[in-house]
Amino acid sequence: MSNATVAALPASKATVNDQIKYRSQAVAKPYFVAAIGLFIGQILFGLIIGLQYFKGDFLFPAIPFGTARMVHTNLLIVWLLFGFMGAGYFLIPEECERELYSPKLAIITFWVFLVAGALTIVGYLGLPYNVLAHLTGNDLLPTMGRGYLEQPLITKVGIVLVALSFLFNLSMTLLSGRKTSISIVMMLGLWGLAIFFLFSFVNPNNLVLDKYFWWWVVHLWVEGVWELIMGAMLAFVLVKVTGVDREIIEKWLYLIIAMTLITGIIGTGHHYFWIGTPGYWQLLGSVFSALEPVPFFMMTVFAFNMVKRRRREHPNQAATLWALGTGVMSFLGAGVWGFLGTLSVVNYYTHGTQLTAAHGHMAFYGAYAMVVLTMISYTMPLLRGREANSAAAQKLEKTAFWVMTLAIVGITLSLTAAAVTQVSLQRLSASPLPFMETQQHIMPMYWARFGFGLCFFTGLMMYVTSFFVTGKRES
Amino acid sequence: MSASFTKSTARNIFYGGSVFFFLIFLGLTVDTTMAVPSHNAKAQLTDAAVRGKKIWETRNCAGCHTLIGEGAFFAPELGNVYVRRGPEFIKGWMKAMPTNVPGRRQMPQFNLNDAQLDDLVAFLKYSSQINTNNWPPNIEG
Amino acid sequence: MREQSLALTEAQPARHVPECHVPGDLAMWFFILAELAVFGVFFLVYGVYRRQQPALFAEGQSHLDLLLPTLNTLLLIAGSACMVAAVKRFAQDRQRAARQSLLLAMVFGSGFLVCKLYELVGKFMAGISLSSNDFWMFYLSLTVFHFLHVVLGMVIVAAVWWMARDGRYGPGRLDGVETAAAYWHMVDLVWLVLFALVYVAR
Amino acid sequence: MNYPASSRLWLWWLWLSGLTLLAALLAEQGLSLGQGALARLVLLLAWVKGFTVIEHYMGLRHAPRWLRLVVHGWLLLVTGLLMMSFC
Repeated sequence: MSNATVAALPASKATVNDQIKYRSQAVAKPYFVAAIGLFIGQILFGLIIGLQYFKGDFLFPAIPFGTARMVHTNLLIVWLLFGFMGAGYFLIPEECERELYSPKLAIITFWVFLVAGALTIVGYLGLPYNVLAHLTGNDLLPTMGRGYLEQPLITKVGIVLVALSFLFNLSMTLLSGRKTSISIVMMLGLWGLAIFFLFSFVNPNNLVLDKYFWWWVVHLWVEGVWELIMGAMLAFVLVKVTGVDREIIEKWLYLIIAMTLITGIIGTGHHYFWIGTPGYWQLLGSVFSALEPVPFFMMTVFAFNMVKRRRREHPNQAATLWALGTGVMSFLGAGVWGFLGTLSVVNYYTHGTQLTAAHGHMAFYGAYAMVVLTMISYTMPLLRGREANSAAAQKLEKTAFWVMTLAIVGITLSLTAAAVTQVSLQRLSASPLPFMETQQHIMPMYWARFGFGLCFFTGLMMYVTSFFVTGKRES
Repeated sequence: MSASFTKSTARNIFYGGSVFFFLIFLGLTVDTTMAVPSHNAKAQLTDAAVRGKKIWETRNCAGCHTLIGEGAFFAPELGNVYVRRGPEFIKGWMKAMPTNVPGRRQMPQFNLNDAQLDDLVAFLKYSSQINTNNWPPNIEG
Repeated sequence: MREQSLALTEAQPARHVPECHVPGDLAMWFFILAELAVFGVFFLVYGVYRRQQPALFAEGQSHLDLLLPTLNTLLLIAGSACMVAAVKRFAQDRQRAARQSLLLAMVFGSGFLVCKLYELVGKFMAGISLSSNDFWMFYLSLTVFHFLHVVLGMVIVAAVWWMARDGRYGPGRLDGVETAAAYWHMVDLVWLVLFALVYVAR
Repeated sequence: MNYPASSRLWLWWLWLSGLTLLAALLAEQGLSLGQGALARLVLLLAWVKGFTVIEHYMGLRHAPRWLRLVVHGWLLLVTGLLMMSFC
């Protein structure tokens, strides 16, 4: 463990990094590196399942679709969590104007989380799922086998412990430091994340209630507390790269997240249309979730406004690009594509089709992947001892931004076309086709989606390469 | 134009609004939890169905299938498969997997015994009895 | 927007020429617009459902008594008038009178809540719930949702009343009161449409 | 901003209360009116009252045009569409 501590803290190196204000912020670095590593893994498994959609027996029976998908979605969650945690360890000391309460605890937490995550993935791939469930105590408290929450019980408990250690560390830092709106919103979001994760331990036998509280994790995460984290991270980067008065950025932050929760909390109802819950959710879910695009739109306008009114030209232009991209893509993915299927009269036909997949891909990338990449783009140069990367590195990073973003647009459009076909043949038609027969008609769209997936992977590789590009920084 | 826009008001609206709407959501949750049994009066959650739910979960069925529209979109909807195909078909299907037809999507062989298959069928019967407000639009799911 | 942050630091000079002025804090206006949007969508969806099932809605409405809601409308309007009076009196630095107006607004608000609660309890006792039928679903979600807004309005007015103890509000320092008043008037405005639509328009 | 004289304030209060009572009376006795006519009349009264509240209680008559447009637009849209739904 001491090796790790030494590796993560540049203080022991010959030169002291003068780009970061507090030495302990350096613990963010391994978190970001791990996040990018897991991101690559997520995309690789995404390519596998993308391929299996049209070449059904690919890698069967070694890696069946269900297993590969589970790895794809779980890696997504875990790398985003690594990103959030890295962001927390960087952002909170800077905002609080003091060193982290315990850098050592942060490094221990990092290794525990990484090893536990890796073991879980190995378990998914190396063992039949029911054997894994049996070995890890699922018989004591059955929690596995539900989307995104497939982790074994011991992993779930581990996640809670890691989250507690992380939150303890940051909260102690915050309590004795300067309290800014950005840091408070960040902490509220992170605490909310941990609290709502506790509902992953709730798994009633009654399928309706099971599904009802499953959404308390999934929806209240991505359309609730995660948006606080996202807003805080975006606001932090905007304060830094635009030099706009913190007071202005913070009041907009409060207003945007207020709108998010006002619409998003009861907006959970858009998942309660058909799962055995009373009919009034069709009314409440439609009304409130119809307004969920509003805060995303405000966030886009906000980001562009702040950049337009910037008071300095920050040399890290790539970070600014990522910040603006987050605004636009989260509005498109979460706002527009979310709205497409959110009204109960439409959702009746689109529920459980590829439209959900289309929305999910663009929203997760546009909101959460991009905000973490924004944070990484801003902080990694600092953590590596320079204000910004060289012009050549930034150029490559910006190209990677466009390749990945356009690829996700391509994936979303392919899946939307797939959804239109699926809904018309399987749901709307007077003589509806069976599921598998409908799938045959969608094959070209799945080919296209896989092609865009390869583009995305190319973009990701360019992004990773940009970290190794050296060159002189333009003055 | 004169207008004030203060951080403290924005903050108060955030805290007040969030608490306000979360309390409403809690109230609705209480109402829903109480209404679920009568809304789903036809759904028989038998012991076999409870055991079947565990089989459904520990075989990661939702990794490929949807159940009442939730899960993965790789394989057919199973919330109403009991009605669409019937119990014997389901059991026969589970035993016949995988088809090993080249290029086609493959479902693993889970090696369930007869009692487990009965439990799984009981669970799928239960799920088909849930009052989904008439979803899906047709039997194909 | 940059001028706005300046506006709050300086006391506004007395103006005689009417000029553009947003009553209260802009943040509150964003909140008000969001609330209006929610209620607006609710009302329009009600309109669509009612058009599809006119008999069901007419039958449900025939069980609604008009006396209490009419009284409630009068109470809310009176409360709104008190809020206007309160702002005006703070502007004239008549602290005592202004705080009395706030108190009176809360009295009217409480009256509304009592009447409404009586009406709702009666409905619950009659076995009506959100799941009874489409009319009662709309009736309960709209009226209970609005009821909770009156409660929130009362909390805001009470907070202003409490903070007004040490003369925080006065000429040129009206933002807090105007913000609370704007919210209260919004709750009133929504009720006027709700009253007409759910109780009277048969 | 200019504040209305006290007498004006109470006049608006009387006006709003009067219209409310009128709507209630119409509903109690207006069975002779056509089916949707009463509903449309009552919604029209609601619009008049709402207009008064927005202009004189909320004080939006001194507000910037965008805010007036949005709030009045909201009221007009909602009452207008609802009146049409009773045709």
